[in-house]
Amino acid sequence: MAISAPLAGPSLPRLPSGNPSFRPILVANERCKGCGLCIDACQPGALALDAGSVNAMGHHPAVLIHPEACTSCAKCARMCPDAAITVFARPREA
Amino acid sequence: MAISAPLAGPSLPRLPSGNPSFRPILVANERCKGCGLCIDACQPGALALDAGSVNAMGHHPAVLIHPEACTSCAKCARMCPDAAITVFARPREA
Amino acid sequence: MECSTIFAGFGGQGILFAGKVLAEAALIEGREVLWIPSYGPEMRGGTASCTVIVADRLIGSPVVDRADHAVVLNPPSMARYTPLVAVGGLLVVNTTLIEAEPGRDDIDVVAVPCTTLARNAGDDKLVSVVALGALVGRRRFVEPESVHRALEILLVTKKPQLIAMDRAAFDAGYEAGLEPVIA
Amino acid sequence: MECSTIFAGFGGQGILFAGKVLAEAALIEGREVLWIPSYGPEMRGGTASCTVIVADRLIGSPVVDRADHAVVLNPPSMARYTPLVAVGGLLVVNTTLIEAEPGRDDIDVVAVPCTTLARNAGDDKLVSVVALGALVGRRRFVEPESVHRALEILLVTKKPQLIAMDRAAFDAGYEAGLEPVIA
Amino acid sequence: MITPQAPAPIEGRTIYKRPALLTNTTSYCPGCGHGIVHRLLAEVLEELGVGGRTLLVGSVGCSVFAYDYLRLDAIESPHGRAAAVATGVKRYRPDRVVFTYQGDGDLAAIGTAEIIHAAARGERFTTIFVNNGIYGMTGGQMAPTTLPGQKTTSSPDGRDTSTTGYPLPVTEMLSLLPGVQYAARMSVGDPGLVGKARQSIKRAFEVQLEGKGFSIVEVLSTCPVGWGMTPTEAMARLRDTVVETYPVGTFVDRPRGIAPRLPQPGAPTRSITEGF
Amino acid sequence: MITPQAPAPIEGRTIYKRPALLTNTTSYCPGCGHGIVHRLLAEVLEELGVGGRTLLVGSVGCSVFAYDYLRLDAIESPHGRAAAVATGVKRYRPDRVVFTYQGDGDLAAIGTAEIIHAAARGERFTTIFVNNGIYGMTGGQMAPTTLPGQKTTSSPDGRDTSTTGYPLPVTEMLSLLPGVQYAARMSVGDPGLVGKARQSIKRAFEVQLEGKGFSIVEVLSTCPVGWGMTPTEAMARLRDTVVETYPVGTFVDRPRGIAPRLPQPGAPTRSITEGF
Amino acid sequence: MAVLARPAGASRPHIVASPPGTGGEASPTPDRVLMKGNEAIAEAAIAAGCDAYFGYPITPQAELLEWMARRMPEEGRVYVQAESELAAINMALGASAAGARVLVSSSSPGISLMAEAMSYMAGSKLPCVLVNVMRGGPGLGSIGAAQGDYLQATKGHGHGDYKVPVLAPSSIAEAIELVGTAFELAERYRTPVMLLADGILGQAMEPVRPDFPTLAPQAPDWRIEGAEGREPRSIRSLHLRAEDLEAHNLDLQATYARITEAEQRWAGEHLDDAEVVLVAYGTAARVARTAVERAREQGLRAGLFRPITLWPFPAVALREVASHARAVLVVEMSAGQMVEDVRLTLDGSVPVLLHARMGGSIPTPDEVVAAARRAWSVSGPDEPGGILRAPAGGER
Amino acid sequence: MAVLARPAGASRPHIVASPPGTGGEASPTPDRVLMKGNEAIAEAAIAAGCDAYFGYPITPQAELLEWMARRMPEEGRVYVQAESELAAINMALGASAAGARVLVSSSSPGISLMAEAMSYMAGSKLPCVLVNVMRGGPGLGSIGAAQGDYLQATKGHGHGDYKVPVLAPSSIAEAIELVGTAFELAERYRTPVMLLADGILGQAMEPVRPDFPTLAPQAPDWRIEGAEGREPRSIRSLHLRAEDLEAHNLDLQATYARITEAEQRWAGEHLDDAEVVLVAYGTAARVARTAVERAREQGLRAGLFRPITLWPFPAVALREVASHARAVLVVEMSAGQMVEDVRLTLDGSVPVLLHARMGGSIPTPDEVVAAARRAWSVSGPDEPGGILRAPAGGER
Ligand SMILES: Cc1ncc(C[n+]2csc(CCOP(=O)(O)OP(=O)(O)O)c2C)c(N)n1
Ligand SMILES: Cc1ncc(C[n+]2csc(CCOP(=O)(O)OP(=O)(O)O)c2C)c(N)n1
Ligand code: SF4
Ligand code: SF4
Ligand code: SF4
Ligand code: SF4
Repeated sequence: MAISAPLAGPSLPRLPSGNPSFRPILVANERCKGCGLCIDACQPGALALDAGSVNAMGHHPAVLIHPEACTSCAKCARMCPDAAITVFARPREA
Repeated sequence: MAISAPLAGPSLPRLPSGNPSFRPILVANERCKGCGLCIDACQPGALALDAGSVNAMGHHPAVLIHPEACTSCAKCARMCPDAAITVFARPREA
Repeated sequence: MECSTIFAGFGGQGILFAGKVLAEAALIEGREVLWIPSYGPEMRGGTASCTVIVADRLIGSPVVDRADHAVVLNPPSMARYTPLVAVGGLLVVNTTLIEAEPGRDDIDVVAVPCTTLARNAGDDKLVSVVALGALVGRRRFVEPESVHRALEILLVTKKPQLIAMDRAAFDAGYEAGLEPVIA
Repeated sequence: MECSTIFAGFGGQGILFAGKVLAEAALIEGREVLWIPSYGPEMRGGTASCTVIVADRLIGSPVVDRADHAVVLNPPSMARYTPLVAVGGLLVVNTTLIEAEPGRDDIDVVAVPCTTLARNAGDDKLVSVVALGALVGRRRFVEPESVHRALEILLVTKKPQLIAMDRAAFDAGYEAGLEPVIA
Repeated sequence: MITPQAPAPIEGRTIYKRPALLTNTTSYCPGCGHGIVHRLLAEVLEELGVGGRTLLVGSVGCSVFAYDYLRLDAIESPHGRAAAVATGVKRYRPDRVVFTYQGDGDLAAIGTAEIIHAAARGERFTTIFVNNGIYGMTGGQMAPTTLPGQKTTSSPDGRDTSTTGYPLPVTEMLSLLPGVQYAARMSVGDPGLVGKARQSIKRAFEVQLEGKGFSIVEVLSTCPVGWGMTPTEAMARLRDTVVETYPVGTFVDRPRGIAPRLPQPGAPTRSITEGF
Repeated sequence: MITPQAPAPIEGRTIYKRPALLTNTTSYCPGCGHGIVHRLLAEVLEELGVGGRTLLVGSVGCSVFAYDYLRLDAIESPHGRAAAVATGVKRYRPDRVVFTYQGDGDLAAIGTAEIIHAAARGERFTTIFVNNGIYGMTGGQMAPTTLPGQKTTSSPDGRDTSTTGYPLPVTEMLSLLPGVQYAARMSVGDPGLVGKARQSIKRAFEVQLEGKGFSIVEVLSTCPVGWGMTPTEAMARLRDTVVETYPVGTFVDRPRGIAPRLPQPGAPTRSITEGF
Repeated sequence: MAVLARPAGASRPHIVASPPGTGGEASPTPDRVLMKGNEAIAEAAIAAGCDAYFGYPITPQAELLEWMARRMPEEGRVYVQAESELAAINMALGASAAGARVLVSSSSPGISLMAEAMSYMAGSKLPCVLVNVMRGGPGLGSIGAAQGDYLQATKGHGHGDYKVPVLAPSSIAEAIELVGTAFELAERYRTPVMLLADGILGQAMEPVRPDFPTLAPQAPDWRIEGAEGREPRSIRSLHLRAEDLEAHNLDLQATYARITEAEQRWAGEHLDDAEVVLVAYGTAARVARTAVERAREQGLRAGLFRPITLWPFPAVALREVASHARAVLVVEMSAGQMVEDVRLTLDGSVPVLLHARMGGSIPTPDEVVAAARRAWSVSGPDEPGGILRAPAGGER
Repeated sequence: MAVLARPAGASRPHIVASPPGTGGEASPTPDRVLMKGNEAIAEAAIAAGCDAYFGYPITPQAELLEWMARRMPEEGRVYVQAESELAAINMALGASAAGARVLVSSSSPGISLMAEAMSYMAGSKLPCVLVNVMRGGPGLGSIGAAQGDYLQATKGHGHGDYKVPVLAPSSIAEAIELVGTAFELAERYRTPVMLLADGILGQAMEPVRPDFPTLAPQAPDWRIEGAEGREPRSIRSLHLRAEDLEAHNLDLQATYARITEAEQRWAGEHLDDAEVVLVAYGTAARVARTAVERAREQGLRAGLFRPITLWPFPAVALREVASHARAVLVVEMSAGQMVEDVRLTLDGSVPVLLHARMGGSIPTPDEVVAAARRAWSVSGPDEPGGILRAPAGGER
């Protein structure tokens, strides 16, 4: 199934490792089935599937590629069939 | 069941035997269950149940007691659940 | 002692009720009893019957291949049940509706105009109770008093006003049953 | 000769298809063959497997208690099916997704980065066909030509455009399977 | 004492006589509405001249013996399954006239799924649904169609709507289905209503003959025995009381443009994002 | 090559997290609407604080494993019989919150009679009816709810209305029954609709808690695998196409005075005597 | 202690043991009342603490439903007239899962419709008592008393490997007693139990004592009631993995073995010196009982072996009883069903003959006596297994 | 002559006889095609002139319905996906009464729902072929291959005294052949017939010849089509009077006797010198076949007796075969069902042992060999009837 979900492909920007900036979304990798509904729901386009990784179920999990763009609207979480997404509010000082 | 149907009772006028006058209704005795629906349907009240006779099914059959009153409207036949009634038109010369 | 009675006639003639009365009477006398009705669609089209077995010990077979008594209240019933009566058994015939002869000389026949007696007693429906009276009158295998008690027990809650009427009907039949009638 | 092959991996890895290809190839060679898939809700939750038995005479038992070959394309499959491989049997491991060691020295192991080869061939889904290639490369129990024909027969009506791609994937696996790879 | 009524000399033309498709005397209780409906069926099929190619799909109820009373080829169905049986018959013999004859216990209780799906598929047969509001054959138990408060052998204190619900509006529900080409509710409560019912039954068969789709006539009927009434009392109740719960008339006649509109949602349907 | 995504330092309050009533990862296909409905149920029961006394009456369909995903006592039902099973449960334990979770194959096909009669009796439980217009579990066959022309494994050329009829308007039919206190059709087509569905499910349980009668929420959902689409394509179809056949909204909320009126006969109902 | 609607004087302690032949005992005590079998079964269930009843009308069982329609609400218990037998048995499944003591009743065609749910209940280990007041079959058949559902009840009703205990009363008094037994077995072994009666038992009236056996109320610890403060629980028959389903089946089989070990019931009469052993249950057993008496009057040493549990079949006792018999005659109101269990039990050790009437016909005592004579005169079986078959009805 | 969708070269005349062990025959001819069991059964029915198909989706049978959904309309024949199994079987009842050659298919739980209608069809003498692709039970059970519905199919499915012929293929090629046989039997004897397959037969692919057996079209003279110019006719199972229903039952029983006489089918292998006779059908028989070979390799003289008709059970042949055997081992994918018929057949003349796996578990050849060894070493039965029971799974 993972294959039938939109693949961001190898060209997908890798996460800046150890990025210090605040990240309003936490995706539970082991629950994610890479269906892409969260990506579709995200107007600012902050999410993508990570073609570079495969979880224990064989899916490419969703990943937050533009933390700065995320408005914490929680639409992704609302659409997630696997309740894999936790959403946090941006702290005042950001 | 026959008992639960309205009984005309012993006071019921007997048919004038060998009555020559025209009789627009013929009740098939062996089919009649004495339910009385025809009697109910007959506005002129030309019909009654014959408490004096019991057919092979144990019912008191309907009988035309006032041939002269019958208008051949066929309402009795239309209500009869056992298709026991045949209706004839009054001949011109009557 | 084990003796079987078949009641048969039109629906509406109170066949099942008469059987229950007999069964209740036997029970009052502390006997064993089994009451088996005809049921379901058989009842439509207007024939009803029931079998009552009264005994002094456990009752085995519910099927009666030889009936000690048969009470027939209409022509079809007579045709059907007369052959089942055991030799020396009793046949109660409702002569109001049955003109034919039973045509058996190896059984005892009680001919009673049950429907007429019933109508005189106030209701055609009492015909079976009348017949039961004739049966008990001729073969006193239960006591008339037990039948009177039975009628009370069965009617007291629902239709107490009928008790007297039913007892009268029973008595009328009982009288008619006492002395032989030329069938 | 009767030999059994188990294919196992994620749903979406083309497991059932690879089994059909092998079965069709065997049929082309006039052999007896039996293909048994996993089916129904088992498939949900993303694991798929199938068993293919190829023989030169009537095939009896459909259950494989000792597999001659097992092709495992993901970690759970390796864990589950490695023990079933008969002594001297062959295990094809997809090293792209499986890092663990099979941990058996009484069987022949072919370690091939099937998913990588598949993606190079143009589609992750080809992973099973690559693995089939490796299997046939190492144990030539059907002819590669038969597999090429089989791919044509299976794809020609619905997806003719894929035939070349699949053949290439098979060949890539076949090459990888030819000479032993240090597992 | 039995004195058969001597047939009198007959003059004048015959206005009404028993239809030839009607045969043996029925075993129905005196005054039972089934007899009237049987008669109407015989009259209509005769009038349409299709009796010889009509197949009766019977049901289980007092009408189970209908094959003894109507001169038609007939097939018996398990209780409630007549609509499925008729589907099998009509699909294989679309050239035949096929109808089911079902009581309300049969159709509205155990047979609910079968009638709804036959109707939804638009099966091209006709259903004659005789609703007497009770299980007659088995001794007068409550049916889904029984009126609130009505006493039956299985609702001794009268139907309690708080535990058994309200009469099931079968024809209303079926009338929502596009596959239903004709749906009407009629009554045998008086000679006029009987005439109307006859017209409706005829129309239902016409719709079938046009190959349009499913047609059904619900006929409100009586069960004097089950209702504990005389036949005439039962007819009075049918006219005066039953009709208040079950309005009579034509609900659907699509070929003639009669059809109700579907219930619509009463609340806003626009997509909202607040209130999460 | 598997590179697990490192959890980042977490700041700020939590806006949304998985409800505690939701447990194991489901075995549903990626993007399956069942997951969303499960989540909403968990959220609503948690919000109402009744999870500990709620009984799930499962059905047979892809959701058959729901007891593995929701922290609720559960009973399995034979295919289509959940409404009867729930009737037995709720009648014996009126003090418990009882709901059935059924797919459209389960409820709208084999389970038609059971749902209609439970609703007609006004059984005091809630039904969550997940309508994805197809038999998912068995491999994507046509259901009574499948859209006209839709290709499925048992309608390879698309659903042919001339032989299989039109989509069954289950909620519309149920809304005609007085026993139904609340009936709505919702969708999981976008975040807003999901929010709305959540409100509706909550309302349905409130109606049950008030002991009013039967409540049902039909949730239009997706079966990406059965529809042969990606999850996102399936959602688009749900939003754009499916809703045209299945209007979304509240059909019945009797406590709040929302209810459709019964279809009325379109033809004269007066008793006529001519035309015999 | 349940008291009947109709007052019936002082009550006596319940007699548990029922004399052979019939379950009733002759007693001149006036405190008995006449009851219809269907009504007695219903009232007995109420006395036994039945919490919920689900049913659907069908002849010859209708009075059972009607009795419950009046009495269960009086008792403040659950009564639902379902829209079908299918719904009734599934309501029972639900109520049972919630911990209720449940009764369901129907007759042959309606019982057939319950096959799937019975299999589910067995697989889900849900107790329930199902009464089948058998009528003539196959199909719509007739409403007469018959025994054509023996194999269905004891072997093949629903799909999959399961069994349900089947109890067969032969009198109304015994039916009352067995209703209590049925609930006990159902709860002890967590299984559906079937009470197999017939149209005569259901429709007839016999005197019975108005004080019916009572059972203690129950609240099974496995029932579903909400997972408050504990792990959730699911009652189900689904076990997708073959290993799990086989383990589950072995668990069920172990229970069936325990039942077979502990619960075989039967009654006998004149067996000590019986040369011809008549094997019959229910109404057929009453006919056989009269036949045994008539046979003995005629000098034929016949005896009656009456299985009360049809499953488990009382094999141990029958083997013992038949070991010193010359022949065994099975009397059935079916075409030859129980005879299979008799043959499986005796395994060719004694000739087994069959007297079968079917389709609502009931054998007469005399024809059974005749069959017993023939059985006696049979030196050995005329075909392996020793089933004698006559061309037409009756003797087969 | 039916030709498959996928072209498959020149066709060969159909081989009627199927070699023992499996119904297929090894053949290097290139004109075979790979087919899934479910699809092969469906196509075989079409070739056999099936006029109407009614079904409902269920695993592991779904592909049969799906194949029909495509092919029947292509052939201009009747196809209906019913709203339930109950509806499907009743549609079949109607179509059959109208004279159609009808196929219905489902799997265990769905088959249970057909019990009432099957009884009606038997009682109404209506031909129909019902395919049961068995899965694990009881209840929802699993979707794995199992044989837990043997007793249901052969003895107790619906109510009343009736039987239906039951055919059990053990390969896809044989399934194709038996579909034709099933229609022949159904029409010759005016009875429903069951084809008893399992999840493996339904889901597996094997090579088959694309030319399937064909049957002549029919137009039975008893069918209903309208009473034009003749007396009306009614097809029914209702016979209210006991005399009539018994006569009807005797008529049915006479037919069953004729079928039992004429239609027992079986296949055997290595039976001439077999000391241990393995009795198994369907998929279990294929395992047994491999076990027989392995046993012989190990010097144990085993043989395979494979019933093809489960009812009528091939008793005559088995009695003959077992007469010179040391022991009989029944191998089932159920808890001990067919073993009853084996014991009824052998009547204690030979020890009968059982190797049973259930709930979707399939025995392995090696465990069967081990069981056969044990059977050999058993001097005699350890209990009457000689069923050896081991505590846990497998050997029982
Ligand atoms: C499966 C099954 N369940 C129940 C019955 C018993 N039964 C016979 S007729 C009938 C219903 C009769 O009521 P209805 O359909 O309203 O017809 P009516 O007799 O009132 O005309 C029932 C429940 C049956 N024959 N089969
Ligand atoms: C009696 C019976 N018939 C058929 C089946 C097979 N079956 C399992 S699930 C299912 C229907 C699934 O469709 P749906 O209810 O729409 O749920 P979904 O899987 O789409 O969520 C069917 C027919 C069964 N288990 N039992
Ligand atoms: S919606 Fe959920 S499951 Fe789907 S990709 Fe996003 S996080 Fe993963
Ligand atoms: S025809 Fe009319 S008037 Fe004459 S008897 Fe009948 S109802 Fe009365
Ligand atoms: S019981 Fe009712 S429906 Fe049945 S025949 Fe009698 S009156 Fe008519
Ligand atoms: S098959 Fe369809 S309904 Fe079932 S889990 Fe997959 S997507 Fe969901």
